[in-house]
Amino acid sequence: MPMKSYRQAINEALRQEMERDERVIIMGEDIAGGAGAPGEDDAWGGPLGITKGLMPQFGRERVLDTPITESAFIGCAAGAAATGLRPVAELMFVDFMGVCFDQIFNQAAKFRYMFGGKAVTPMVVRTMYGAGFRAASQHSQCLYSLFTHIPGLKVAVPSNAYEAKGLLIQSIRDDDPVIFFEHKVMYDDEVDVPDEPYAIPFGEANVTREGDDVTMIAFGRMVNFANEAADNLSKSGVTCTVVDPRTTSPLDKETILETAAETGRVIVIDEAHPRCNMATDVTALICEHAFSDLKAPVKQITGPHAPVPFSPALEDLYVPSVARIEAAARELVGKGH
Amino acid sequence: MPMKSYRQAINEALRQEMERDERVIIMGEDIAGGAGAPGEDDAWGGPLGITKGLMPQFGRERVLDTPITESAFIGCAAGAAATGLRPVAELMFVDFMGVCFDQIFNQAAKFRYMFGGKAVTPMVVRTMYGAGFRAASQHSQCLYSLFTHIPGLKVAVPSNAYEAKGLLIQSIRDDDPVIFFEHKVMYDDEVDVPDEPYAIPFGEANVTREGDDVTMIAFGRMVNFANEAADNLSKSGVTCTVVDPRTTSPLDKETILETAAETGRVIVIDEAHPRCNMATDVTALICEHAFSDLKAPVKQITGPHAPVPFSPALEDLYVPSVARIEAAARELVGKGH
Amino acid sequence: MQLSRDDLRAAYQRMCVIRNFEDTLHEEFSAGNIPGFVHLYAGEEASGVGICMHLDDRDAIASTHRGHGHCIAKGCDPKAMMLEIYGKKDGLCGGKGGSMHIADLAKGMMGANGIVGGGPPLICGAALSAKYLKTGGVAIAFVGDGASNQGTTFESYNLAKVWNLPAVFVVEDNGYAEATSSSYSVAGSQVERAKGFGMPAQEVDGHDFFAVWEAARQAIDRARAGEGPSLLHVKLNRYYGHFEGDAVTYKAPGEVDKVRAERDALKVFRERVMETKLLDAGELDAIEKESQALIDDCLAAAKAGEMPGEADLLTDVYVDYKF
Amino acid sequence: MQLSRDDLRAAYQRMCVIRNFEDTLHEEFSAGNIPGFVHLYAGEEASGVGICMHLDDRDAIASTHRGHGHCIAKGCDPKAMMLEIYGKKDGLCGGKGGSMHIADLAKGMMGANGIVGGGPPLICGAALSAKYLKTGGVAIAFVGDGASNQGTTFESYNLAKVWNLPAVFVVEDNGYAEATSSSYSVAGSQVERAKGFGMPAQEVDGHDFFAVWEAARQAIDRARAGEGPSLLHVKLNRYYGHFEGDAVTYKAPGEVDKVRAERDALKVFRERVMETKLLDAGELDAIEKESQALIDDCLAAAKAGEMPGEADLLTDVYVDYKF
Ligand SMILES: Cc1ncc(C[n+]2csc(CCOP(=O)(O)OP(=O)(O)O)c2C)c(N)n1
Ligand SMILES: Cc1ncc(C[n+]2csc(CCOP(=O)(O)OP(=O)(O)O)c2C)c(N)n1
Ligand SMILES: [Mg+2]
Ligand SMILES: [Mg+2]
Repeated sequence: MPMKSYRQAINEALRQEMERDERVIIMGEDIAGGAGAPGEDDAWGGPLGITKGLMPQFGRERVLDTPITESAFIGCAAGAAATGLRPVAELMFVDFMGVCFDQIFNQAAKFRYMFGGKAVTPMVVRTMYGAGFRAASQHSQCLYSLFTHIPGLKVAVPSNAYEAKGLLIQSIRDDDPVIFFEHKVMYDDEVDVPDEPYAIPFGEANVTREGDDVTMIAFGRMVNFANEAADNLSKSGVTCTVVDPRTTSPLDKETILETAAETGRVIVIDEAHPRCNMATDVTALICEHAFSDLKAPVKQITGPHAPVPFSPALEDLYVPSVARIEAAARELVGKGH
Repeated sequence: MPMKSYRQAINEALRQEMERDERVIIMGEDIAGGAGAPGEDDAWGGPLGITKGLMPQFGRERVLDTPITESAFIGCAAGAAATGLRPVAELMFVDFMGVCFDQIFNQAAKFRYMFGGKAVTPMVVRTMYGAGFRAASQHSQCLYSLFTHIPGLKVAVPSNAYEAKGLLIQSIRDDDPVIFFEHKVMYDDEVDVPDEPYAIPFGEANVTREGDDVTMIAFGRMVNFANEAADNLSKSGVTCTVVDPRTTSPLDKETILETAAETGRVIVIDEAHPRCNMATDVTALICEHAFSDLKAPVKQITGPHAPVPFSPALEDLYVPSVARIEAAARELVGKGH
Repeated sequence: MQLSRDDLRAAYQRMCVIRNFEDTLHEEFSAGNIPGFVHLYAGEEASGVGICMHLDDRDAIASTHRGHGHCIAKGCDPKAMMLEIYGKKDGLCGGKGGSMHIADLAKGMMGANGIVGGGPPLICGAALSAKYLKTGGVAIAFVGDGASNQGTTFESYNLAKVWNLPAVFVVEDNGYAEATSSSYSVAGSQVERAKGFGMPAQEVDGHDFFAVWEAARQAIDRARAGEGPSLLHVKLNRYYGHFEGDAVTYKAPGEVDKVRAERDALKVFRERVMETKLLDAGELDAIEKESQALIDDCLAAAKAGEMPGEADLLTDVYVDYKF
Repeated sequence: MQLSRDDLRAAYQRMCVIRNFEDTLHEEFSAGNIPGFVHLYAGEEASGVGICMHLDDRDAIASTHRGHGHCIAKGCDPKAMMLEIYGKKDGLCGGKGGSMHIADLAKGMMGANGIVGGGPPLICGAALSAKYLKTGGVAIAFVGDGASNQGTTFESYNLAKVWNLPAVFVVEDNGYAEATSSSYSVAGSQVERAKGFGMPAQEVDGHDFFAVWEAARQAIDRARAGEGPSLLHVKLNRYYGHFEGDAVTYKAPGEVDKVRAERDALKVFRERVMETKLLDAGELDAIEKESQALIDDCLAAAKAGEMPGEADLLTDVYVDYKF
């Protein structure tokens, strides 16, 4: 299978779905770039080149550069989705949700329920999240827990290029509004990705490692950290199961509860701030429904209750590390009966 | 002590703090009402009359009616707070956060950290939350977990008139941005409230009932439901401890962990949607730090993963009930060793 | 294009149905028979009807919290609406939406909206669909004078113009946002604001069905012809409180009575068509009677309708979801 | 009011410092010595300096992601700024903010901002404080042509006018928002938009310090006199990419070179003051040298500065908090 980057995988998913279905359109700020400008058209493909090449292939009718107007164009995507299109809107950084959240959580997410089941709103919001880019407090947040809290939304958090392609294709084919989280430091990371289109169903976790001692449940980029920690630990005889839930909403409770029960020792790893996040969500789930199988307290590893700092020296301390995960695992195997 | 309603207590807290400190100003949509109109001035005092009477006493210089422009006036409050005032802005319903969240979570909440500790932003956002008012999906949400997730914000959720007065006075005197949640169905509920000003410190839980069998941790309106359930249960010999954390951020971890350990049987009650909410937050805390004291799984009682329905028949089924809490407690005392 | 006698009958019928619908809800609310927030459109009928007369099912409208009139004007079934407002199972939204969220997408009615300024972005989307799918449809956003200050509204003006969308923005200016006068809250003017975005705009007397109808015809024809968005500033009055229960002390004594007496949209229409001999008193009386009978029937059905139950609580959250 | 020779020296000095600061960062970024997103103000100096010349510490400004020039113009210490951009402990924000969040409230610099349109609401607040506390201060919001389409910006225009706040909105129109031309993204015109809100507004040549200075004088005097907000539409060019690393292929070949050659703000200033014999070549050369020396010194300090450490990570989140 060919190796492809997270960037290429996302671009390919968009291209293949746009080829498959005329109703799929994409919109966002400079997703092509060069609108109205005298120089090169398709100059950007988004600030990090993710959508590069789509406008030349599909034209400005289907690849719409927007003014800086997130409320209007995200709401536009919602309105277009409710009237026959399948828009994919790019919210450049999820940190910008504060200027457009209403159109996502009160409009798109609630249409179906408020309207008694008569609305279908097949829209996708692609957005960048995560720390490690030296992008400081307003361009480094995770925030997927805020969307996971909202009934009516689905939330995908792909952990590598293979997951990204399959989950984005599912997101576009899905009939409910989906928020698709892309980690900005993973765009160049490559794994094997099939050329043909494929959809990864929502709510079906991927078990990336199997072991007997500790179960690690991680999200997005942290899945790779957990895998690395598990591989290091195995050298010293500690074997771990690593679970990538793939989507935070819906959440694959069965796999999480089964794998938690198998080892009885669980670590939940979430890059986000510690309060009301996915680590608390999964920990609470396990403690309510797999309690009797637990041999030790569930350990949460998250970012701190502080904004993301700019200084590389601070940001490197800020993000959960493979070392922290390993140490927590070693501590856990010692604990309990 | 005189009985006062939640409405009166909030009004009194605002009045007393405005009398004490000239820098305290309040702003919001129709918090006076009648601006530019030919009829009665101070016609509203907010849609539910909470701020009635303040404009006549303090004048339009300190009681500012705003256009419908939440981003501008909430941001205005943040900017005014950073430049010497102590504004209290009313976000009429917390459901409207989607049009102004940026000014709260990226601006006010992050100034101090981003600016290296040089900013002080003493602003309060008063806002209505909660179901039971037949106000439907866009006027009935809880959403305090979203604010609790954000570092830099403090979040108060008063459970009755006494708490409301003391916590609002603390919110106004506090030097950090505070989001103050008022439950819309409690405005007419009365309890004893001292006439003189008093501040209730943040992060110090209130234990409203003490018992040996079950620990109930509840937020806002749900504290009253827990108290009622506890009183009913005591008649049949099941005694409960009820904890009102008062603020979700900061959170009084000590009291929660101690009272959880004392009974070993815990129910967390949160009116909000079930994902990434305060129930998961507190459950995860207990399961990580009081695990060995637990005799049974922590039980979470929350609203469902669905928008709030309009129909009274459905809304009455939607909100967690005293009966559900009692049943959960009875089930829990049967469980475990 | 001219209004036929059938058009006039239809227009009067819709205006009467709206008026009766709202008057009835006003009484019912006062009697304590309706829960929640109810915002009535009485007095503003000529706007919704004058505009929606130009529309059919391929056209979309986004309404506001004050949505009953827009729904009826766009062809929603008043009985299903009444059932919805009573929270009944057979309501237009199964009782889940209520007054503030009535919608009927099949009719191009994209919903009342509990969020002031929530509609304009959605209408950019409906207009984009119409343009992309070449349906010939147009999309109309109704906003109040208060909503005209919301950032989402301005952003939508700009986006609609930048993308040359077949959209019309209708500012229904009843002079108040809750208890606040538009003379206080609206800096500048609606028409000048629209021009700031390069949109054609005009002010219209919202008590005069014929003025609204003609202005709307131009704006909608322009949009259908691919000539882009424009704005109508419709000046009118609301007869009842902001929501039911509002004592309306902020208005001048007699302010509303004077409008009712001198410029009521239904009276103005009735006199005009009689003067011009287009319809006679008998026809008009008959329409009024039918309309009242229809609403009486709706009310009876709404009161008799059954409530939704436990089985309905968690349905309709998603098309499909692995709970 | 007239510009003294000292004023002119100060103005040229600030413009040179900004230019040297940005040129240096451009080289440093290309050399891989600076992390993150860096947006340079080179080419736009006459705007920030021409406006901030009228301000003192009671006056507040809110800047954008392209904030270095505004900071220097408002009196922030370039050395502390450079340290901040390098993420050092002694940076203006302790290394926590970086290029996009430089602020110095003591100097009335309310922060660069990572959110496009984030500043105008904050400036309404600073203006409200000045008005309420009667400091005589004014508040200025800088926004780009792209930010001029954000709802928060329009809302702030309206609120500032409704409350008659001592505010000035400065639209720095460099023709592009990232890779998008303002000819595409901005419907209507900045001046017409302002008039839509009843605000006085004028267009200014942002390459001409004197034109900016004079227009700003009028707007700021108006605000200080209690006559309310107004808007300046400043037309200018950015010399480098949107952010460092941008290849700028969307501009026409030679587009920037032509501006640099014919309308560069520093050259225009230099020629003007020499023509009019206000400053001579010697004085100007000296200022240029000092400025370059200052920036070399800042750079050395920034490179030598120590990084913050573990102990700094969790401080400054709150004034006080019970963790
Ligand atoms: C974002 C938001 N802010 C505030 C409100 C509360 N609210 C509901 S209706 C209303 C007044 C609207 O006035 P206008 O737009 O003139 O419409 P009208 O009621 O006059 O028809 C307000 C402030 C809301 N629903 N949504
Ligand atoms: C709310 C928000 N949307 C988008 C962005 C990404 N972004 C950063 S700068 C920029 C372009 C701003 O253009 P303009 O306002 O003209 O300022 P300029 O860069 O030209 O100085 C964009 C889209 C952002 N930071 N915030
Ligand atoms: Mg109105
Ligand atoms: Mg620009």
